[in-house]
Amino acid sequence: MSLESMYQEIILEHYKSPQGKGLREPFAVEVHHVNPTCGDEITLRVHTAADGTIDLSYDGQGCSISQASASVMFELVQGKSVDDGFALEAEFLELMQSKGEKSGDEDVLGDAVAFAGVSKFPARVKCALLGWMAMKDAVSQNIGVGNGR
Amino acid sequence: MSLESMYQEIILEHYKSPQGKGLREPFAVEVHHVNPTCGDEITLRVHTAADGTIDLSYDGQGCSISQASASVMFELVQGKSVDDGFALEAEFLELMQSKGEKSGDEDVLGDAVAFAGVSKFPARVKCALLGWMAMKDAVSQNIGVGNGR
Amino acid sequence: MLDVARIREDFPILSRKVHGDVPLVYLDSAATSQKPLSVIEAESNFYLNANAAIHRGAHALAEIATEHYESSRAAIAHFIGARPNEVVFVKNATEALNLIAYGFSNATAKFRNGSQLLAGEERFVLKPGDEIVLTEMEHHANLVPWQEVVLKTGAVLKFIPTTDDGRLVVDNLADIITERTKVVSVVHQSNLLGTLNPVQLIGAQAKAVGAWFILDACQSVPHMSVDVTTLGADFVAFSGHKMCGPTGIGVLWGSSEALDALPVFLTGGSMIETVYFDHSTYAKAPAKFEAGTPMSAQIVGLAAAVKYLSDLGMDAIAEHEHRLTAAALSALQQIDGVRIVGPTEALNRGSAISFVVDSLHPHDVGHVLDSRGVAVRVGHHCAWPTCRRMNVPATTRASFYLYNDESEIEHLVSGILAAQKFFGVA
Amino acid sequence: MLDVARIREDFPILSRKVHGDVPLVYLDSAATSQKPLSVIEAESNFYLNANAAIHRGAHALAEIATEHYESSRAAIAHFIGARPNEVVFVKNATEALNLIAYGFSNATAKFRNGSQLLAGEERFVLKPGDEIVLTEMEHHANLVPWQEVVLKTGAVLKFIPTTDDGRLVVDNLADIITERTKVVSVVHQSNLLGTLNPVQLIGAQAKAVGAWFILDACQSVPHMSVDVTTLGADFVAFSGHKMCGPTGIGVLWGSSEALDALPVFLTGGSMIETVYFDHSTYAKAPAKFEAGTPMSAQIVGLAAAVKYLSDLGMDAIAEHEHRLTAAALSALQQIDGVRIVGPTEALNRGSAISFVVDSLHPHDVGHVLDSRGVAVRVGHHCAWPTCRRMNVPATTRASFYLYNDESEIEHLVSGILAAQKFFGVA
Ligand SMILES: Cc1ncc(COP(=O)(O)O)c(C=O)c1O
Ligand SMILES: Cc1ncc(COP(=O)(O)O)c(C=O)c1O
Repeated sequence: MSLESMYQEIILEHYKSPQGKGLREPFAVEVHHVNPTCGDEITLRVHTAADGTIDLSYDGQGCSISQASASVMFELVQGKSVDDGFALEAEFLELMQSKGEKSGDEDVLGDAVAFAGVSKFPARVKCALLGWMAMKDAVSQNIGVGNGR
Repeated sequence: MSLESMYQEIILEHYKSPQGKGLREPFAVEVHHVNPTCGDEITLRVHTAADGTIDLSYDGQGCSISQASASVMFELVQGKSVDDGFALEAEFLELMQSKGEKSGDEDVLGDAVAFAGVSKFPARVKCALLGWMAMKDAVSQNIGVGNGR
Repeated sequence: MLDVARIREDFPILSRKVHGDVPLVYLDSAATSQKPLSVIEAESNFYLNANAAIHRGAHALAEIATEHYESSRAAIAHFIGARPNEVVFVKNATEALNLIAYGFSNATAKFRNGSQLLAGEERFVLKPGDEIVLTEMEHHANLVPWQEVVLKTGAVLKFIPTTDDGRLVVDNLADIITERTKVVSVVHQSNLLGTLNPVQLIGAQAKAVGAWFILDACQSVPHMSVDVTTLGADFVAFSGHKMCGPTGIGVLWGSSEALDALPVFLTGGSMIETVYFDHSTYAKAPAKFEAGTPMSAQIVGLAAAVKYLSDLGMDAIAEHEHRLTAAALSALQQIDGVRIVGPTEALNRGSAISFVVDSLHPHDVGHVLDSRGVAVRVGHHCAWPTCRRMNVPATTRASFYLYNDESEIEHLVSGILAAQKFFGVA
Repeated sequence: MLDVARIREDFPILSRKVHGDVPLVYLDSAATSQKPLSVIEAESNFYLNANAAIHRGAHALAEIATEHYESSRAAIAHFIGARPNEVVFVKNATEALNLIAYGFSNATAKFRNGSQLLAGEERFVLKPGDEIVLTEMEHHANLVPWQEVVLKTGAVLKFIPTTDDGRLVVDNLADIITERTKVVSVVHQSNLLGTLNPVQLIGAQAKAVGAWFILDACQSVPHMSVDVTTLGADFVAFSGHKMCGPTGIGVLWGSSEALDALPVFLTGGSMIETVYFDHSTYAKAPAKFEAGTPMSAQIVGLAAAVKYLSDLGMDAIAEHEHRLTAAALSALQQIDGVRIVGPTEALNRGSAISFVVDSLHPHDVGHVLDSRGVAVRVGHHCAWPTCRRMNVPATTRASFYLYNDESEIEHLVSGILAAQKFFGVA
């Protein structure tokens, strides 16, 4: 397993220039998620607009995978409907749980398919999921379907 | 290891006809000892006379070894001085901890040397010591040297 | 039908001699079972190829170890019909039962100290006079922890009584398990009497009054097919070493709901979510109950054990033991002066058979048997109050497992006859 | 001088490859050590020849097993300068530390409930405002259990602070450990920073105010000669798996006086003196703390481990590690952008070396190292508050043991350089 196949160029780019990073107002719900095994953290705010689209902001610290994945998640989910956001999360989760068996549908997941290689490293899967889980939790709370965690 | 070498004839005789069994009055101290692994029990009373000799009575239930040993202990210790009683106990304890290496001094221990074979069976050593430990505890309490257990 | 001769080849220790040259007849599996080669090798292989700290490493070996660990959890869960995240690893059943008992005393202590309880913990707070119902045939492991809870909370113990032939009296359960009852904790199959208890019945009454229902399944899971989800229990405890697994590993099963609500027990590494100097938050079950470096090799060994048992088939094992039990019960009862302590018929009973021999103390019976290579256990079998209830100071217990056969019953019987002869009581 | 090449032959796993064909460089022994063949074989041989329930049987095999068990206890006690009956077996150090912490919360709960305390237990009762002193460099295992004690008793935590280079500030101990202090519990050698703490000094102050003094010796006993009786401690805890022993076994040492007074923790079989339905009395230490069927095979394995270590000599092992540590510290500090978290000199420090690499997250450093076969640990190393205190979110940690050699430091260094190159930060 070469380093390059896990750390695809696109991941390193997102890591160096994360999209949408920085907390913003207004927000309806703020969540704080951590990866207890390594201490990576994300704070994520959400505000679901009147038209049902998701407005996100986030900040965090952690490894290249967790930071790049949060950035990609932001790009994909920001401005989408709740249903679309959740569908993306489900699709990404499935990719991450595939133990390297799946490569992901680029039409749906866009840059997120670059994380396919991560799914071979169980210890890093949690990193890749951190931002997504925070998003799902926050949006769920915002639309009142309970604590998604 | 033959059964006969552990259960010497003399042990079986004491088991069938225990000496001095049955609780008597008056007494200064009563102790109750158990073997927690098998539930064997002995209740032992002691009354150290003005001349410093030990007056014992006891009752109990348990296996042939524990009952015969209590009977032999009674024969040896009853009416002896505290010092002599403790010396006998020390001598018997040494024999029991010898793992079959010692045969015991018959001039000192009398019938108790019959228990030499028991010392090869760690699980049974506690049986053989039950009565002796109760005696030591009770006499110690009686003469005020604290709880001997 | 089990091919016992074949099976015995998997257990080299069964071919060993004792006291010089006497062949071993091992009838003490209710205390601890022997281990097949596949289990011994699974542990060794883990150390030789995969050992690393699990769940923590970012390196290949740590991932291999974690994969062994979690796939073992899945296999063990599957064996008892459970989901992996409902299986908590402990060192033995005793720890499992204490873990639950501490749930109650911890919640109560926090409550009384005015500390904030976590969601669900209030369901474990005991008030003075609250009742804990056990049976008169509990192992010390399911009795003493509750006595300790009583000392810490002021709760009260009650007991479902036992008949003279070692069955539970269950016709007036509603009088014993009442609105005051907060906990019902019961042995599934008695290690002293052999009795298989009607746990669904007891569980139904526990649920009817809203009490927690706990099963000590130490003597059932090794010997019969057990699906924990069908027993009506919130928690089920058992030990690996009695089911062909290694020493040092036990299992606490809990429903997700129960495990989520239960307060933490051992705390430290691996069971946390976040830690600050002044407070911490905790992971979800099962991690929240698995503080510290786990018994990884033993967990892998236990997974090998459940594979071994499953390959033979738990129903085939149960049937085999049932046949041996029936034969042993009848052979023992044909000996003059021998009395069974516990049910005298093989119906609803396991293969642990306690008995007393008139005028002979169990220690002496056991000693004569041992001199002939027959390994049984003597004493109160960690159920001392039950011995008193049955009016015996102690018993001799023979117990059978998948590797025992009829010829060993004959050795047992001739050993008892020899003991009677030796001590001149027959 | 250790003959590392010879030693490595005893650890077959060290010759394995990872990720296909990359040789393993195992620098994660502070998390868990590898096991020599003699330890693996001791466990297997126990199962193959001696396995039976200990302390209970009246049969030959049970006596053989008990003999293994108790002679192992004697060997392990001897290794730390202790008497056998001062050695309590637990599953890991986390359990040992919890066992002590529960001594306090149990005594307090019984006292508050108005239950009678046993002799000595009153010394473990905590009142609101009583103080528990820890350090700013505790492993979660010696922090979270005390947080739980606080929630149950109203006691208060205080911390001996750490300097920026990872030493304890001990010049004003008398201001921290005062008459209000009931417990002082301190890590002997930090698993995150590597610091070897001046425990005699701290212990003297603890004794001066009459507080209990507890040592977490998880990272010292495996790496240097430790005589528990010279440390001034009442209790010392450590784990077998970090010292070439099996998983699933740990040790709590306590002075006889301390163990006699400490309330029981896990209750059930084997730790009792008498049991009735309504109350029980307990055995003396160590039995009183060893409820249930013990981890017999693991205890035998740990005895083989201490024999292995003793044969090499703990002083020789310490000297070997000291040399590696000094070399690694200097090599790491020569890399631009690498900063040691903890003491930068090998004086009074162990072989666990934490570091951060500028602009690189430890997870990424660890991943690159792993791709080159170098196994290190990344994260907060179960000392999360200590990471915050040191102003790092996490670290990369390399740790050395008796089977490591200089060439492995080179692999570590070249791996770090490769990570910097890969991520374009150097
Ligand atoms: C300093 C220290 N204390 C406590 C522990 C906990 O030990 P274990 O996980 O074996 O219970 C460890 C190891 O993880 C440690 O390094
Ligand atoms: C019915 C029952 N419960 C509990 C236990 C305790 O199991 P362990 O000693 O493995 O903790 C045993 C076995 O000793 C048992 O037979």
